[in-house]
Amino acid sequence: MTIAFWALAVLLVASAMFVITAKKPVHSVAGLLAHFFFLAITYFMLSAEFLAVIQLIVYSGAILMLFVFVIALLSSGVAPFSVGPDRLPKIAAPATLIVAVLLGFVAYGISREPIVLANEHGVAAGPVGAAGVFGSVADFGHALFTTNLLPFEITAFILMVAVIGVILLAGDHVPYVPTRRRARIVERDMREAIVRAGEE
Amino acid sequence: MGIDGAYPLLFVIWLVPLAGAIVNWAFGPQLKRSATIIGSAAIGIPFVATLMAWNAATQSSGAAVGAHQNLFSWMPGFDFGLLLDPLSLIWALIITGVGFLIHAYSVGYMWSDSAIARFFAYMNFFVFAMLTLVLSDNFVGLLVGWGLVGLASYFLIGFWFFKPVAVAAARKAFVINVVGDVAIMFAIFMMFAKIGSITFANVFAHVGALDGWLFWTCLFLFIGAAAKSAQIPLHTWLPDAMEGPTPVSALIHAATMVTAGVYLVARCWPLWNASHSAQLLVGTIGGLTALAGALLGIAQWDIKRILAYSTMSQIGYMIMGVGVGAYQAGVAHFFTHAFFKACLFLGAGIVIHELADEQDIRRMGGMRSRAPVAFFAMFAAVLAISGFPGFAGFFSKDQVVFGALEHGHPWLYAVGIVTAGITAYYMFRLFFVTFFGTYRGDVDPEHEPARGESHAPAWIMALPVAILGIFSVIAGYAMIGSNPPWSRLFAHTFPSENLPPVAIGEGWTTAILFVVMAAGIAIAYARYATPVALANAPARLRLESERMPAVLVRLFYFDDVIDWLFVKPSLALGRFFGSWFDPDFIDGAVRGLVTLSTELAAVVRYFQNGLLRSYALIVVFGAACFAIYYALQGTVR
Amino acid sequence: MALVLILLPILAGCALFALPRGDRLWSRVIGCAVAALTFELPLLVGNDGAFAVRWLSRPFTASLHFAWSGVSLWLVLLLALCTFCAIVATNVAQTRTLIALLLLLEGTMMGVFTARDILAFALFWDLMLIPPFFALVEWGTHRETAWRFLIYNFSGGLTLLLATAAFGILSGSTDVIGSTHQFAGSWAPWIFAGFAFAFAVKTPLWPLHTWMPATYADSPPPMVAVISAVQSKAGLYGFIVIALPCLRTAMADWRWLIIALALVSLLYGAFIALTQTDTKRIVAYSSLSHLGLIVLAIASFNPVALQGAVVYIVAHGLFSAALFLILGYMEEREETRSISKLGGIGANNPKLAGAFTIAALAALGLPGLAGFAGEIVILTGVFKAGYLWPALIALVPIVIASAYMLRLLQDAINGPVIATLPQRRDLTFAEALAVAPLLAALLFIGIYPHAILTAVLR
Amino acid sequence: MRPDLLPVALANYVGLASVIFFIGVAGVVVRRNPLIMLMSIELMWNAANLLFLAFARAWLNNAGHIFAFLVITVAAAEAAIGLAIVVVVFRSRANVDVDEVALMKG
Repeated sequence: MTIAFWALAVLLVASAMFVITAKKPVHSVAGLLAHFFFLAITYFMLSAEFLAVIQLIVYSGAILMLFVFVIALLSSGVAPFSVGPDRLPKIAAPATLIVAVLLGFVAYGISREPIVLANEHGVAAGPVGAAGVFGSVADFGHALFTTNLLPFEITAFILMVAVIGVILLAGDHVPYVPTRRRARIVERDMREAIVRAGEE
Repeated sequence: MGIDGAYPLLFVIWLVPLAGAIVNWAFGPQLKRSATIIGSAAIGIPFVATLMAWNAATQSSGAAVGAHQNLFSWMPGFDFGLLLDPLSLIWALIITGVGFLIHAYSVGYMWSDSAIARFFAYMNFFVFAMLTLVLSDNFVGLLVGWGLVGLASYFLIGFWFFKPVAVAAARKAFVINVVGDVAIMFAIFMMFAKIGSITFANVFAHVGALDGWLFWTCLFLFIGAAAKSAQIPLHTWLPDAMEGPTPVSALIHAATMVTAGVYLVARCWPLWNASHSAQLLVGTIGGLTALAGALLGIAQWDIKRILAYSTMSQIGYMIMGVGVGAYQAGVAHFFTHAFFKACLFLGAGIVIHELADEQDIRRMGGMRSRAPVAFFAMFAAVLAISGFPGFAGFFSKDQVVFGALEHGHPWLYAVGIVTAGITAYYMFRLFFVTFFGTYRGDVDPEHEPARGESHAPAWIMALPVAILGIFSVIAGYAMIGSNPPWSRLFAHTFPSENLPPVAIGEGWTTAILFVVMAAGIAIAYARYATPVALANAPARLRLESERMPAVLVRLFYFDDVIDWLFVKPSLALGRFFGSWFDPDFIDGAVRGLVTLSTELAAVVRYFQNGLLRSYALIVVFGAACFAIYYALQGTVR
Repeated sequence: MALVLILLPILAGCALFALPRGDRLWSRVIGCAVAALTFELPLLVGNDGAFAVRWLSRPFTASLHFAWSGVSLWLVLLLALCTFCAIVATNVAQTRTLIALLLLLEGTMMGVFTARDILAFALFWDLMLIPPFFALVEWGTHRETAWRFLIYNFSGGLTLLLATAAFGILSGSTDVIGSTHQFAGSWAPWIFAGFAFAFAVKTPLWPLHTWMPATYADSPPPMVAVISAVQSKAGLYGFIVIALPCLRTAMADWRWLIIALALVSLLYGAFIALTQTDTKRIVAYSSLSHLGLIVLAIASFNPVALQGAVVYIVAHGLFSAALFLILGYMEEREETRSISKLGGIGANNPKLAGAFTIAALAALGLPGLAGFAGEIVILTGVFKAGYLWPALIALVPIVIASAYMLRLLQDAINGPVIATLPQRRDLTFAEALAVAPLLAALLFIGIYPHAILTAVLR
Repeated sequence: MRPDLLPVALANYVGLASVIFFIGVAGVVVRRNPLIMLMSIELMWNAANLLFLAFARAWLNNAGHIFAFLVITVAAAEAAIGLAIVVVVFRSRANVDVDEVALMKG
């Protein structure tokens, strides 16, 4: 199991690196797919069977497909994804790296503290899938629909809001028309800018 | 009938001039020249009432003669009332009597001025204010009158408001008088704080309560008196005030208002009696003013300015009199001075009127034939002011000068005598240069005098002058004798004192004064009225004006020093505050705060660059800080 | 009934916006009627018109408690009178809007002057700053002035609110104006500092005055008449009804500072007024000087001086309103505010000159007019309280006042007629009507100031 | 393996999750392509999820599972809206460089 963990760890990091370094978004998507796949295996190893499956279905099946569709949609245009200079301060990348390393150490340090492995509220581990066994689908479902019913319902609400939001944002509605007043301001600003440019 | 206690005519005396002023002011445009009748009547009626009051007062037997009338409570602790006692009666008589004559004279003098109704409104208002001043039974009421006469004087000096010189003179007079007002105010604070009352009766009854503050109270009261009465060094407004119409100069700046300072000191005699240093101060200032006014009178060429300096000088006498403790002498000099000085001004007014507003005596001469009434009246008045025996000024001036010696001030006595000589010299100089010789100006004698389509009859100006001229001769006799009505009145004004006899008796003083005066007249005659001098008058006068010492021409530099000490620093300070300190320093500090916050905002703004990724970076950084904080806390624990 | 004083002008002001933009007649009629009503109401109603409901219970008790009595009554009357005169005098491009703003200003300031609860006081304090702001935005020449006015005064409002909150929490109730409640303790100096800052900005007191000259010079004349005449009194009113009774010990500890600042204001304003050339700025700086005198009176802790302060508050309100209205007339006629360009107006405009003369004379403290009554009683009290030198120094600005007021008066109306200056018509009936009540009141109070005190002392 | 024991020490999971998380952070900060930024955000969500699950396993408490589930839902919603925004921006500006979208500049 230790070997499996380290192998998965290497694969997870590698695929994640690929996601953020790939030139083309579609390659990133492929990397992310791989990443999710390895992650699902890790979840299995942590006895989270249901979530491992969800990970594959929801993330790999739904969300990544969405990414692919958007990429396809946008790639039909002619403009490149990135134009112009990178305006981020030069210090950004090294700063991120330093912070990342720092935090990594911190996190590692925190969790090296002895943690009491308690089993107060949980259930005993047992055969996969069976009720009353930690991480089983039945166990998860029981927790979800009894103790955590309200949060579960709220997720439904969140998703609905998201759907409405997406429709409002990307839906094909009447474009935003500036009021006359605003138009005047814009016009005045432009005129001033032209005058200023002329003076310079 | 005595006038002890309430006296209904008091309101007639006090308020009728105000009614006249209001009517003339409100309906001036409709009244036009009928305003002269209302205006004169508004002074004539109080004059008659005052005479009746005087008649009643002389018949009252008690020592304390006086009518008192409570009016209303102005503020808690500030109760207003009217008081008619011998002192205020003397002043009221002069104000209404001489005032009436001058009003009548003004009818002729101002006849062709389009704003004649306004003039009479102001004049009536002045009389009202002056009566408020002298009839008030408390210091605040006196101060109200004090301020209002200053206002009336301001209006009348600046009556011809289109003349910039007149406007400037009016402002100067007002501001210097406000200096006096606030000084009196401060004296009132002291009296209110120490005695708790502002009525004359209470204050004088508790002079002792002022203890250490007594001198300061007297000093501040006297600053007020000096500003109003043109005493050194607050006299500079008086000559400039001659920019007003001549009747104004006669009424306000000679007969009545400028003597308010004398009234104040005389009214507060219990205070001065209690403070010897205050007496010395007032007497010295009075003497110095008398001398300085006389010296400056020598150097002037403007007929009204000569009279202005002589007024200043004569008021110096009065102040010296009341200052040294010879109150009765000072008041007597006020009484006689009102007549002869008003006469001089009005006579000068006739001359000025005759010569189409010419005021320079170098361009006069030979006026004896052109203005005979003025000549005779002014001759009487000049003799009176010089103190010629038998004329009005003789009696009072003699009293004042001798009073100085009697109360132990030999130096002031000397000053008084010297000044009397100089007075005789410059008054006769004026008289000779104006009336003798030949005419040196260029106004056609056949020409109808002054700007005038229509004229008031000539007698309307001549008659008041003649009456005043007569009084310049006879007024002095009111003070002699043991029991005529007049002297009874004077006798009740102040308590008599038994003073030790002095080295030089009164007879000797009279003699010395006569000699000095005769010398003054003789010099004036030698310089201006000998046949030779008259023949070469233009050249001699020109030579004299060229050789006049600068110190006299520049009026002892009083104006320059005041300008240099007060006016210029104030303006400089104002400019410094207004154009640098306020906008740049104080407001600069405020704007500095604004700049500071703008700068701080600019720093923050650097992070607010709109780049999504930089915001993400900042979030990460913040998260890192938190994480590190908790991690360190963890390790410490 | 006090609620009517507040709500009636506010509602009427809002209602005026329903009138067409160019309306002149009806907005004036309604405005005058409302102002006249608010003037009459306290006189007709015999009692103090108290109105009170509980507003807050925690963290401290506060009430919507309004009433007029004592000093309040005079400020209410002064406010109503000045508003009336300002509305009569209003003659600008958008008369309706300005009158509406004046009514809103009146209503909010009624709230300040009738509030019996410090929290309500603070609320209306901030509200009363808004109408002048809009007036400055609409009619001022510099937008900056409006913001300066607002920010400066709101920062005062902020400290006022903080001090109010601290006061409420520490003493349990803010419903204390007019009661004998006193607050002392280690926080008292800080609370007092918060109140004093707000009041000093509004009055204004040196060195917090720099918002004032520009504001006064830039506002439309009717608005500045009300601001200078009445709104500036809110600070003094605050000192009298909040700081003096409720935080007596704290104020007593700080009184030397306040007296020093008051004296500096007195002299400083007077000296600057001596050299300014803008007519409105002269009067603005003279206000700085005159109001310093009132602060001096309050800080002297003397009942006589306090009586004088009330008289002078009313007097200053009357003459500064009259002066600003008259300067507005002159500016409107001659199209300049520079005294070097004015002159000889008196020759053709006797009514204008007469009104100006009376107002200016009242301002320079002529005996017989209201200003003198206030000045002499204040300084008598200050001297009686033992402040020899402050009383003596405070006399100097009176002399300077006569110099700068006469300079203003004479340069404008006296002297030769300036050829290039258009000599326009004399005051119209409405214009004269606007200043006549102010001048009449000045004369009345000058002759019989006791009338004010009988109400205050009751 | 005993069911209450982790396959490897918990610290290793924490380290792994933080490495993945910071790879995600770096992606957001460094890349200018909004799609890849969104994917990086997904990486971060997942790193968090991994921690939830690891701790749930360590303490044998399935509350972590519930949280992970909620995170996935929220992530889905976020992805949907994020992509919608990308589409809208692309429509109006014809390119999707996030540096060009700087209207929030103060």
